[in-house]
Amino acid sequence: MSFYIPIGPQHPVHPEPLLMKFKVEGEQVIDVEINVSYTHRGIEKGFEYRDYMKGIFLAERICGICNAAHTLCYTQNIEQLLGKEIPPRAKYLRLIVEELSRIHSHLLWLGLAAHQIGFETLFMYVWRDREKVLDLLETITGNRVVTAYNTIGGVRRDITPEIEQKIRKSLDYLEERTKYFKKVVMEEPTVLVRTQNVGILKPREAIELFAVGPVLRASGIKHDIRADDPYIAHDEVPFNVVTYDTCDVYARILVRVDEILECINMVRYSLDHLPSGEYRIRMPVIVRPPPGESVSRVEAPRGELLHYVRSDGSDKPYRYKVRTPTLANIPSTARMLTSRGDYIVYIADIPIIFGSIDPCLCCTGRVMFIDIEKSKSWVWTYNELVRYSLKRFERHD
Amino acid sequence: MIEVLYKMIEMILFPGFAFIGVLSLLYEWIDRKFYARLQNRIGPLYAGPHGILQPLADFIKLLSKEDIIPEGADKFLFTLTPILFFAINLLLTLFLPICGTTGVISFTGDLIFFVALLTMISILVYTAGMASTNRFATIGAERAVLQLIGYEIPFMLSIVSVAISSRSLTIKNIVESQSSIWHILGPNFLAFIIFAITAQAELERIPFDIPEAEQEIVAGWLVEYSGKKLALFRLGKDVETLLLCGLGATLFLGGPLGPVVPGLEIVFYTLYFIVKSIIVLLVLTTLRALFARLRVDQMLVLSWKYLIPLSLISVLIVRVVF
Amino acid sequence: MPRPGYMVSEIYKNLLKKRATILYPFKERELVHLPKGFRGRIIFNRDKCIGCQMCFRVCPAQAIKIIEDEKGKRPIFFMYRCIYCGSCAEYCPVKAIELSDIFENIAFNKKDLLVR
Amino acid sequence: MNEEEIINILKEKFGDKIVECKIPMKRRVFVEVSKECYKDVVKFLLHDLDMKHVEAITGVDAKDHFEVIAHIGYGISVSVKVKISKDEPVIDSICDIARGVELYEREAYDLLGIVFKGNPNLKRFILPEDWPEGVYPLRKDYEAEHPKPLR
Repeated sequence: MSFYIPIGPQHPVHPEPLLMKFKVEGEQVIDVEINVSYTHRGIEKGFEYRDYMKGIFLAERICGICNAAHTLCYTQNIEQLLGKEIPPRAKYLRLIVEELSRIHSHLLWLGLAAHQIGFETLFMYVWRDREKVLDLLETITGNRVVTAYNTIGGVRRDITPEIEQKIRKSLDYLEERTKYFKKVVMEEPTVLVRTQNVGILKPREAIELFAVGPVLRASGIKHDIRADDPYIAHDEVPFNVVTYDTCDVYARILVRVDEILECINMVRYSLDHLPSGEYRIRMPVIVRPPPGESVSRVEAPRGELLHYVRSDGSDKPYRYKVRTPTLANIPSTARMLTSRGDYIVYIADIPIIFGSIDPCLCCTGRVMFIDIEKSKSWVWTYNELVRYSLKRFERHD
Repeated sequence: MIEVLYKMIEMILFPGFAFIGVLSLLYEWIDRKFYARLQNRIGPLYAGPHGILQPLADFIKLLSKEDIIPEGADKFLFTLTPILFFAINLLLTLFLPICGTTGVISFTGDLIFFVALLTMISILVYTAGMASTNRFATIGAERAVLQLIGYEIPFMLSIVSVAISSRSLTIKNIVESQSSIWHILGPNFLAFIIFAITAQAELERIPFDIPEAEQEIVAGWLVEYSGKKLALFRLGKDVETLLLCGLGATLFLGGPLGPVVPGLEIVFYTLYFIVKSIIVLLVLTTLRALFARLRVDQMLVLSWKYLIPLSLISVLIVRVVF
Repeated sequence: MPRPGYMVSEIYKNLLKKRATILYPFKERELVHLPKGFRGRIIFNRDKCIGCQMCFRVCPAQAIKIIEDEKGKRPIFFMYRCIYCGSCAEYCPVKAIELSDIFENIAFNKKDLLVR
Repeated sequence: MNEEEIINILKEKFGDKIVECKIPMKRRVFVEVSKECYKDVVKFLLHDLDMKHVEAITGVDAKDHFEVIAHIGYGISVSVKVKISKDEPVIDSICDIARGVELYEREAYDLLGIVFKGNPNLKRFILPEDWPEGVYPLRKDYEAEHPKPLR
């Protein structure tokens, strides 16, 4: 007999607003249906109300973890429209902050994956060592996660020599810890047995379902935007694309851990070869790019991120499209979660398989400013919401 | 008459329920504090000095919470299971020799009765899950039974190998036979390792907390319980932890035996019992901090392919040596 | 060869190490990592301000309102709406706005979150 | 396989159906195609030129007509643009040749109302369930209340 389990919007391990309905027979998962429409914030419509300079801070809030990638993609998009070229030092500074936020995002994911397979100790250690990267980001950009570092025409702050010393010291500590975590993941049998040949995605399926980022590279396909379509300073800073070919959750863990080590070397290289000169070109406050359109692509920690902008000469973008990596990985997740033939998916594997694509649902959903009162199922407009909150707030003080 | 009264006091007060209740809360505090220290955290801190009253605070909080019975649930079984779960655990603690070589109750062959009731507790977990007609609870209950099949045989065999080496099935004789050397130092070391692993499975802790895997099926068979019933289940689980640590100490570390000042035997025996069972508790907590959670089928493979042959070997060794 | 219990030496080493958690709200407030350029609560220097309303135009969250007082136009900042991006401090021509390192911007009363 | 070669191959394969193409910067190609041969161009790019990867499908409401842009390609990104009339916004879907594109088309349908003929389940994807039918937020005529700051 089979019945449905909802791994719903409220779930202890996935604070992500999505509903996965699983058709289950005993312990085996037969079918899955993914529904993503819980927090749609209307960001694409939001862009059309903001001029270009204010759009940076909206782009930054698309995703809480990988916001350095979003601001980088946004500012690069506008610079392509304007046809302006940013100074080489700004390119290297952008690369440093992008790679540091990739380290932070991968370490966060590694801890979460350990938590999903029940390995609490590794979760605690990984998240303790992640504090080092967050302190670095806070020293450079002024805020732990929401970096607000890139702006149109360059970056907003410079790296002074003593910040550079701090970076190097923390990176040595991080490298040694990441190597230790990698050994733990490869040696600990309970981790191996929970992640090997779980959530299989064959290379042919990965290409066909347009998987992106570490999910694609864990299935043996050598594709990375930083190598194929190098932006900012990626053509000068050497790095090798990490691929594993066992196509399962174990490979995804190893891809992400190796990428952390790659990022550390990239940051060290760019610190050694940091060109001098100013880090920002003078831009007017209200930017009016000529009419036209442009596509900019960045390798976000979760995969390949695409921004498309069309401007009509005014100070607000005419249309701004954001395609986030998690949206691209959802079809392949559905494929990984259904058992076919001898490949069986158990209920116990659901959190780690879905977690292995490093889902960031807040990137994927974008809805209007309308608050749906689920219980009474009537629609409030934004003003009613404002009036309601004002009323309640007055009663409070 | 005085005899009955004396037995009543023993059962209620000293080595009985009140003492066990306090001790089990203390054990939960030690377990959480040590587990946190292993992970470089602090653990409970604000309730009482160093958070020692935290388990008591949780218990009282649960008592004050609302007690919901889902309408589809089988009411009688739903309310009976927590009470039975807690009662059996308390009853079993009376067998442990705390302030002397014999517990409050002891008769020849009480080890078999002890182990039979232990299996009874796992059956109760199944009825608890089935009584609450929640999807997650049914899956949790199924997993509990699957896990029971996995760890029950090695658990029994490790106890049997101790019984063989002390040539008796009563706890009193087992304790006395260890006055010269503890079982753990002799050929029973392998049996102790198997006992520790299967005790971890019986208590449903990290490598084997599959029936209530918080990440997969929310809270497994405990999902529908709240208020007083959940409080009883939690306290029952604490008492069960104390029970198994005490059993481990009695079978392998010689229970309350040790050099004693003639006048104050009871005090020394109790101290030895507490110290030895805390050692077993720390071993279980280290196990909890070392591993990731297994899947049910992997757990069965582990026990049928590795634990059972190992326990058979240990019984063989003990049979040859003694 | 996978070795069960690989992390034994690590977890016991941690037993002796100093704990990683900071008892932030009550005891160890000074251990919180606050670097020099931290973007926290806004500090506004009234006499430097020339009333050019540049901060009003640049603020992405519209958290600044221009009011009249005896010396002329001047901004007031609503900290409960501010997103701490630092644009106002950056674009202010006379550097009258500066972001301090106070990050506890919570209050029972909306009035306390108004930076004059 | 740089940008000029792609344009030359496309030009001589599809001839006058290619309305206009330009190279705004390195590794970017913008091609505008007529409505009939949209599917053939995408099929040609995906299989014959071995680009294998459709990154995204963007819907744009350009005042008097709709536009659908398919961004294709791993290294070099080719954007194939098609104009559709506003009163009859139907275009044949490329789901059968590129299975992973189903969610992008559902999103464009959900927010702009462009119907993709041939998409297996073209239903609501992103907007909440009780969102009124026929109201498409990303269209230019849809006026959302601009958020007024709390005072």
